[in-house]
Amino acid sequence: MSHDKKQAVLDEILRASGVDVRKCMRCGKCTATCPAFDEMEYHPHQFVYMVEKGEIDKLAASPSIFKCLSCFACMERCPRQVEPAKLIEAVRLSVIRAKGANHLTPEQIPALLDEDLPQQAITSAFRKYSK
Amino acid sequence: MKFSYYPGCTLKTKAKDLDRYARLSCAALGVELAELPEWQCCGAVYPMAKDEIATKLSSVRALASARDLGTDLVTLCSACHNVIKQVNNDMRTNADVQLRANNYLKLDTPYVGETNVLHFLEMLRDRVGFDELKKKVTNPLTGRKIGAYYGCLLLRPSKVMAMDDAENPTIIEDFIRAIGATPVVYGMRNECCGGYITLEDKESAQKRSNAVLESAKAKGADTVVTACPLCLYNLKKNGGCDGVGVVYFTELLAEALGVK
Amino acid sequence: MQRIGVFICHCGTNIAATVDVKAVAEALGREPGVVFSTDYQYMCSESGQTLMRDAIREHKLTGVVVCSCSPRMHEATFRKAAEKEGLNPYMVEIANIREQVSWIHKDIAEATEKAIILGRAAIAKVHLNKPLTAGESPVTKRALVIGGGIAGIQTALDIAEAGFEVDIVEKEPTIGGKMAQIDKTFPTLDCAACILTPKMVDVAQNEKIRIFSYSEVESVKGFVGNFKVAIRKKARYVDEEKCTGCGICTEKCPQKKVPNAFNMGLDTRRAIYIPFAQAVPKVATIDANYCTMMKTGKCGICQKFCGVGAIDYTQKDQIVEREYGAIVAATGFNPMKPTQYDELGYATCEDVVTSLELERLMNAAGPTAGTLLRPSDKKHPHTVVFVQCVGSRCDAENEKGKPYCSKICCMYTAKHAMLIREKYPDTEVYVFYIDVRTPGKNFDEFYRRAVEQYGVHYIKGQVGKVVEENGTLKVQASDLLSGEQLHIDADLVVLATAVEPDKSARSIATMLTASMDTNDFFTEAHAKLRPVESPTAGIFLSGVCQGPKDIPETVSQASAAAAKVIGLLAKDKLTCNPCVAESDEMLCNGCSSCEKVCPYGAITYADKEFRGPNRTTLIRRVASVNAAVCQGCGACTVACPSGAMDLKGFSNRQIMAEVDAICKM
Amino acid sequence: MQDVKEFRPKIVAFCCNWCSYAGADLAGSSRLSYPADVKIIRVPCSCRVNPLFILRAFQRGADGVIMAGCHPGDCHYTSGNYFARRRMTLLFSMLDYLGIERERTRVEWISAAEGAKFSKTMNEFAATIAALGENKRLEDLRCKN
Amino acid sequence: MQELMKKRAIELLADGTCDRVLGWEKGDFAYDQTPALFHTAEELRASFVYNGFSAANLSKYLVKECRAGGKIAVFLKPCDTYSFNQLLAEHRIKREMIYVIGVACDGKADVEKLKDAGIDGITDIREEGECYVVSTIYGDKTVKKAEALAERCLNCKSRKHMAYDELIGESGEVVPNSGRFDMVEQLEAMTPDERYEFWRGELSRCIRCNACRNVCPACTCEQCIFDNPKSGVAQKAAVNSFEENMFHIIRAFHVAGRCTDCGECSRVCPEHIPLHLLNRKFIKDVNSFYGEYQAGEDPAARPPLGRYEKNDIEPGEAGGNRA
Repeated sequence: MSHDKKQAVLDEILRASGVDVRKCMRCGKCTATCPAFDEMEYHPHQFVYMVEKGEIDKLAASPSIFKCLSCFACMERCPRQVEPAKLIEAVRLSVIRAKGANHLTPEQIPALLDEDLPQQAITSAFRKYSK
Repeated sequence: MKFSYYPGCTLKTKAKDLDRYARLSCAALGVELAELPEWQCCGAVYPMAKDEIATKLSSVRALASARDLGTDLVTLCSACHNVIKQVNNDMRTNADVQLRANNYLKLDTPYVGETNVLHFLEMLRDRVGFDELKKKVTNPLTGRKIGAYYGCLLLRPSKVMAMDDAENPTIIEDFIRAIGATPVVYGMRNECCGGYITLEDKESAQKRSNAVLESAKAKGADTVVTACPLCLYNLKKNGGCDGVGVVYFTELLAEALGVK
Repeated sequence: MQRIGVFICHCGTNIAATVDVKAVAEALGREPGVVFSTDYQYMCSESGQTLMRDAIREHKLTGVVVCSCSPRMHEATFRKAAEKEGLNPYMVEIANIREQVSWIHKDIAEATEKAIILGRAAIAKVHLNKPLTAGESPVTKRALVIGGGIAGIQTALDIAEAGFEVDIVEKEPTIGGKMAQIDKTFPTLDCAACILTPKMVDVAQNEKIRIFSYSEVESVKGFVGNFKVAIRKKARYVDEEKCTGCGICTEKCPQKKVPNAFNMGLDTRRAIYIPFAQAVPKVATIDANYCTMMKTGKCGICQKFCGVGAIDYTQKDQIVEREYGAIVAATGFNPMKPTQYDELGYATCEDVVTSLELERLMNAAGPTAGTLLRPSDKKHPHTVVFVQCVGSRCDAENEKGKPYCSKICCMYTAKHAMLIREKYPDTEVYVFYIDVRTPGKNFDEFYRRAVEQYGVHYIKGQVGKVVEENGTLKVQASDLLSGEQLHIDADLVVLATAVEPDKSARSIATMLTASMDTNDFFTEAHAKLRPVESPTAGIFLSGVCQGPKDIPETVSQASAAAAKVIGLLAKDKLTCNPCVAESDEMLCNGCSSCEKVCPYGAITYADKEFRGPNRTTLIRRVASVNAAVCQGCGACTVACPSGAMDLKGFSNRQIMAEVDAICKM
Repeated sequence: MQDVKEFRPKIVAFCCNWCSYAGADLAGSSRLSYPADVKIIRVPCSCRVNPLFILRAFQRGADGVIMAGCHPGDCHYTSGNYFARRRMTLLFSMLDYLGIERERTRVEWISAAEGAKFSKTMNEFAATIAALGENKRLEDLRCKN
Repeated sequence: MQELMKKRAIELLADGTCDRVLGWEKGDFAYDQTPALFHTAEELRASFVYNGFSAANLSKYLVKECRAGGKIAVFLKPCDTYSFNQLLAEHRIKREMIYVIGVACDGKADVEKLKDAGIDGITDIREEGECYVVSTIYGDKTVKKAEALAERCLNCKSRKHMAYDELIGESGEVVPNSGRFDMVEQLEAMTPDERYEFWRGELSRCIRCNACRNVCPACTCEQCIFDNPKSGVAQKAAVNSFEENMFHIIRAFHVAGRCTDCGECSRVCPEHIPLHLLNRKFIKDVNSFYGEYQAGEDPAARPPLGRYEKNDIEPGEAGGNRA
């Protein structure tokens, strides 16, 4: 990605998330409280730090962006009101908006279903995985 | 006592029990739940990005329609509640969202967050009153040891949801006491069950759900109650913990009121 | 007509680089009444002052305008210099052409023009200045110290040492404060009681010091040198004079289930109690909330057993009025209750404790007699997790926590970790930190010893969740350096919670008219140069009430506050601010509008006889201002519709003259 | 072409000695500039500011008047700024009622530590007044030169 | 009514309750009554008058009378008792020297309105039900009270006496929604330009006769700042628009929180400037910013400018751009 384009993506992420990454004091509470830690390659505090450093490419390429459970625990417990979940969401959106590609397609769904699975799960997943 | 009621998609399909027992209980409690006409799916997760407008519109429609009816809006599914309450907060406090949503919807009267959104539990606590509920219990669940499972969506973000202390909540415990059972407080009651990740990563969902149920079991719970269909699914399907049942809180309510 | 001298200071190049000082001197020299005008490199220097004094003498100046830096900087300097030459100091006015002109403007023409206008305004004011003389007020040679912790104790001892009387008002039944609850002190690890209790005894035995324990300040009136304070001695239902502190009552009292606040509620005490063995005064107190006799009128066992007849169930609160020359706030702190951080389990898990609770659990006089046993099952913990910064360093928008660093936690946690490892080498100790902050003599060395000698595991990261399961605290935390999420099975979790000012501080500050910051710490008069004084004259600050501090810092500040108090009490008289309000009796309507807005109660009314028309006399109610009490805010001058009330040094005419001069261009 | 003289507003700033005047000093020592049109008059407290002074300033040709004092709760004299706040609230409301531009008068609470706020406030206010133009509604032609 | 009052005044003089009575007497014209002191029964019989033209608020005259000593009886209408209380609160009069006779009032006629209705050559006025019967040299004319009452009486705030030693006629009640702020609200709803034009139109007529000040029961300063050469703001006559504004703004400000809204200022203004609209603006603002406050209701109440709340509204929030 060119420098300008990268900057534009970064700006867009910061704007869409409304997160001020400079507020982070690197305490690691977000990562300490994250239930999806084991599934993530980059963890909430790394999202904050890497966005601050401008390392969007790595984040965008990582499956981590589809692992956040949106449980809001990191947002609730962050002592600096950084709200990492919003940042993860914004990175994810920047990826799926740019690619137009979906992490999950309707064709894949039937294989994943079982009879008890509530709609809610599918709707949520679609919201999270696709545009 | 009359409220507008937003059931949500899941309550019409896989989580009919959550809805049915709520309606039966309300009848017993003298609460009228008037289902909103023509409600649409809330989307199940709150769109956090500041520039997401379209995904919030179905919630705004529901909110505006409750406003036009002049009633507070009661929700039951945790996910719907979370989405609608957060969107309502945006409509109240975020001028940009307010403007753009109204531009899309072209309502007769622009919606600016007038509606009061109540979770069914809040309605029980703040409008009916747990003391009043207790008086109407005909079949107290004496001796039952019940763990409240809040999950994530009922309480967080606490500034917006403003239902209870996000880290040390009491609303469901007070509810359990009101229906005559003994609440069991356990550490994982406000941790995530795994949510929609179950769709592609069962293992992860199982890990989360097991942790919740084991925590409840360790504290001696025989049953765990939830307000969320997805939580129920995960805990039941993925958690599978011997001796701990998972039910909707409305089911116990209906049971205690003798209308199950 | 005044004869005014104008002096333009270059302030090196600070002013002269941007303001054409010669042009200013020339322009102002042409103003009516100005008989001398010059510029000089440094007016505040010895030679600059000499220049001014020479001019006053040679040109028979009646007024002086110095165009220089802010009057907050050198107004006093120039006034003193003028006074030495026999000119009333209040005939000197400053035009601030540095902070308000040269430092903020770049364009020389513009800056010069503004400097001239500000000079003209000052000249216009001086034309209306009148010589003012400061009044004097006496000084009551006694100090009040509010709070009897180590800060209050040290301040009181130092003041008494200098020969002045001191009263200590302490709301608890004993002095000693938080330090009395602490087990050992860093970085020397000597026992807190061993160094504190001798000081407490010194206080008790010092003839100059009077302790009002179990007492609170009720009201404060007056001003520097002349405070009148009402002290509420709360009823302790025990006659302090008679009680010998034998403690028999505390053994016989049948009400045994009172949470023991001294031990942070970790054990129980009786309804009649002496907080701890070395309490000063060593006098029993009845806790009326729990006493069976007080609640039901039936019991009376303590009275029966008291050999000296000290028990008095009918005792009432008593108000004592005392006069003071100076007041020291030493209201201290409390560690925050971490209930709102229940992801860490404090409210729901017995074995999650605060650091101060741990102090009691480690203390020989504590609930476990010094053996570290965890509260739930009284078993020895084998894995202990410390969590730093609970409630400290939060974003200002975060309603739960405090935005500041509590300063002492890093060090006491190192101490705790070290002590546990020393006493129980089989115990693993983890400390989760954001930063380890150890500035202070021998402090970092101390922390390193904890790591290197004692093998304490310091982990950069935070704890995200504590869940109790079958007697084990499951700690989920981040290790930022390894990028892992840790899961530790702990037996005890210790939270280093934020230091917060005592709840009583806000109301005391209001009574003292002392200002506070948004965190309810007292504000100092100057952050760097007057750190132990409140901006309100005669009010001094000691200890954590001004900001988080450890013991050595508290003691230094306590002594510094004492030195300031001694300096004040050593004076026989205080010079008052001469810029006070004054009522023109001929114009006064006696309507009381001014009285209602005076924060100092400086205005009184009297019926006075005046000459009426046709040789009659008439009696009118008129206001008069007590110049010693008036602080010169001017609220009354605006409340007065008739213009009878005016402020010396800032009179209506003077301010309007400045307005006129500024607007005239 | 006619030579149009650039409008330079006259602005009087009443500053309390303890907070806002000190804030102005801090703005100065931090080199935070604001227009030279702003001239400060030091008063002991915002409660010393008489509505007469404000009208006087307008009469003598001021185009804007701002009063700055300690933040509510921080008054050196404990209550002065509270009284000042009520007085100015009523006065400003009256000026507005008489159809005099509301923006010509302003009250701001600026502490001794808020040099940046002082400079920002004065810049803003000067810009507002410059945009409003000359004070015509409360002018005294005799005082114009 | 008039005869009852006269009789009672004579009794009070006779039994020593007072040595003089403050009331109204006929002026040059029937409608132009003036406040007067009556020392004897004869004086009372000769010229005491009380009717629809007895509009003057007598409370202010007590300031001077209290200095002269003795004991004064005074007739006060309900609205005058508010001024009376306010003067007491400000220690301008001495309660023990004054015997207050509260008199009922159904409003006073505005002679301008009568004249506008074509009634000239007025010699007397009397009330008959909802009408005034005005005697003129051309015979009696009847006019509905609603069409003849002064504005302040149409919007009467209270028919209740706040203080009295005895009553003649009945004391009524405080009028809950008097409508006295309607005009203020109308002005507030205008654009600033419209308001400016309105007030220029009004205040430019001011001839600085000082009648408003001299009649005002709140303006009892020993010396008014506008008369005091040492005050730095003295002005004899309003030379230009600024001074017109200045005088009226400062006068309104000086009586803010003290003005009882008796309406005397507007009544006596020879140019018919609605000065009461300035005072009412402050009263309305005080009510809405700091809670309901009626000067003169309770002499012990703390005036709005003599107290504060920590969360008072900021000056920037008041007024504002209602364009």
